Amino acid sequence: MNPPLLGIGPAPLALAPLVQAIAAGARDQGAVVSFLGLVRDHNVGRRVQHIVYDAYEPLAIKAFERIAAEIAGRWPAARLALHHRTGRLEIGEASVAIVVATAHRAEAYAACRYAIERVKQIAPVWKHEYFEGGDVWIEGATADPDDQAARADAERVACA
Amino acid sequence: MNPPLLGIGPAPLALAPLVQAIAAGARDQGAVVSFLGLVRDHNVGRRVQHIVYDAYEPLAIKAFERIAAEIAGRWPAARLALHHRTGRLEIGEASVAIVVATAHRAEAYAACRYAIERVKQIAPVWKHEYFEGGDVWIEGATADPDDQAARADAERVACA
Amino acid sequence: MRVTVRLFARLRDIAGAGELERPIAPGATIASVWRDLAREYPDFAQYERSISSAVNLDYARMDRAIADGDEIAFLPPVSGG
Amino acid sequence: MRVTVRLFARLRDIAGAGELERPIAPGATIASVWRDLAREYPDFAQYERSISSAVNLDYARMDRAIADGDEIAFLPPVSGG
Repeated sequence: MNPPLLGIGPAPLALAPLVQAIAAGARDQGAVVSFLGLVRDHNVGRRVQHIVYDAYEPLAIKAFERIAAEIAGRWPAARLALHHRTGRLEIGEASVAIVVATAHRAEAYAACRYAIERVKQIAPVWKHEYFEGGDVWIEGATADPDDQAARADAERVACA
Repeated sequence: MNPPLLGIGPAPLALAPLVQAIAAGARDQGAVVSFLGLVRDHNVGRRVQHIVYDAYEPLAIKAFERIAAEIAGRWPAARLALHHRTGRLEIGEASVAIVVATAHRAEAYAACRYAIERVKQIAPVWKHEYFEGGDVWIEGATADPDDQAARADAERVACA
Repeated sequence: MRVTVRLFARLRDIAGAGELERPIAPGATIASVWRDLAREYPDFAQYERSISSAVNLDYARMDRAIADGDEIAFLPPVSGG
Repeated sequence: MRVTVRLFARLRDIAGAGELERPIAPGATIASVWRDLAREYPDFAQYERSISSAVNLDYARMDRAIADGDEIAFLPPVSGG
């Protein structure tokens, strides 16, 4: 059985089931581009020990649905799988996995990049970084799905 | 045991072992971008039935080594795995798998895209397309690794 | 009338709870709930300009009117990915 | 003096073989081997301007001198990926 295309939760992430979910049986898709975000052992000069991800899970799923709808509007034939992990992650573990399939590679790269940019802008997910000497909540973007400037930024980065 | 980072041969491709090969134990890499090329059921109006890939395998490995060296020159911290399949592939099967890991995502997307562009330019691999009503050898680029204009094209597409 | 307030990340740490029940008056908005909380938890003040909010699992503006039983969420700047 | 010639894709189909042994004269280049083959297989002519060549597993220009025992490969335009 294939996993749901959009997901968030504590289970470790793996690309293979997501690739299977969107590309199995695909006959007209020639390109699959995937992104994995991994926990790094350092961040702005701090030695990171592990990360705990907090999320407002049901709103995150709705944000992922919104991202999927935006991608469907911009790249109509694209198929998307997008999963984010929550809870404690060790160095090297994957926090987010995104897989996009399209007919041609330019669109797959662009849509996959767009997806991760939008996750970072609007997904209600927070990184609690535990580093040598302390811990800190990372605070990035003020989430506003209707902020058209942010959305244009994501599209610009993805489609440059 | 991890697979070699560069490979060509008839075995079916899978992303997971390649991701494992370049990202396992990685502590400073935050982004992994992967590309899979799949056999599509149509091409310029022809209904494709299957593809047979021919390759000059030892020269292909050297071409992949060259691509890896170019990527190491342009994105010094990037790690690359690149495998191409040969022989008969059915619709939906993967012909090429590329995985790139870097510290940050922009570089991972760029280096992964660069790799596939260069594969298409200089890898001694040929697609024999069997379609409804006939078959044809697909002929794309005259392979010339020293063609700086082609290389610049690949870099422009990757880093736009 | 009461609403459920959901707090995340550092807002949860400041409040010491991820879920609160609070009474609301007629005409309450997300902003009025926030102002009440900011009186209760002075450290919330620093998020005045950077929080996002949601009502019943939809992002919503601060001037949005709320009703009995709503779930209001306050979201510090996000950092997923 | 002899060289091994490797042919791929449509060139192999035209020649009916992927590997040939051919004699070479002193001063032979990749280009002279190609010209000999093009006399033998007239359909090679259409690839005159689009082939690439390699000697002993390195891409090489057509004017490259070759030696006894070399492996010369002729590569039609590639289409991997």
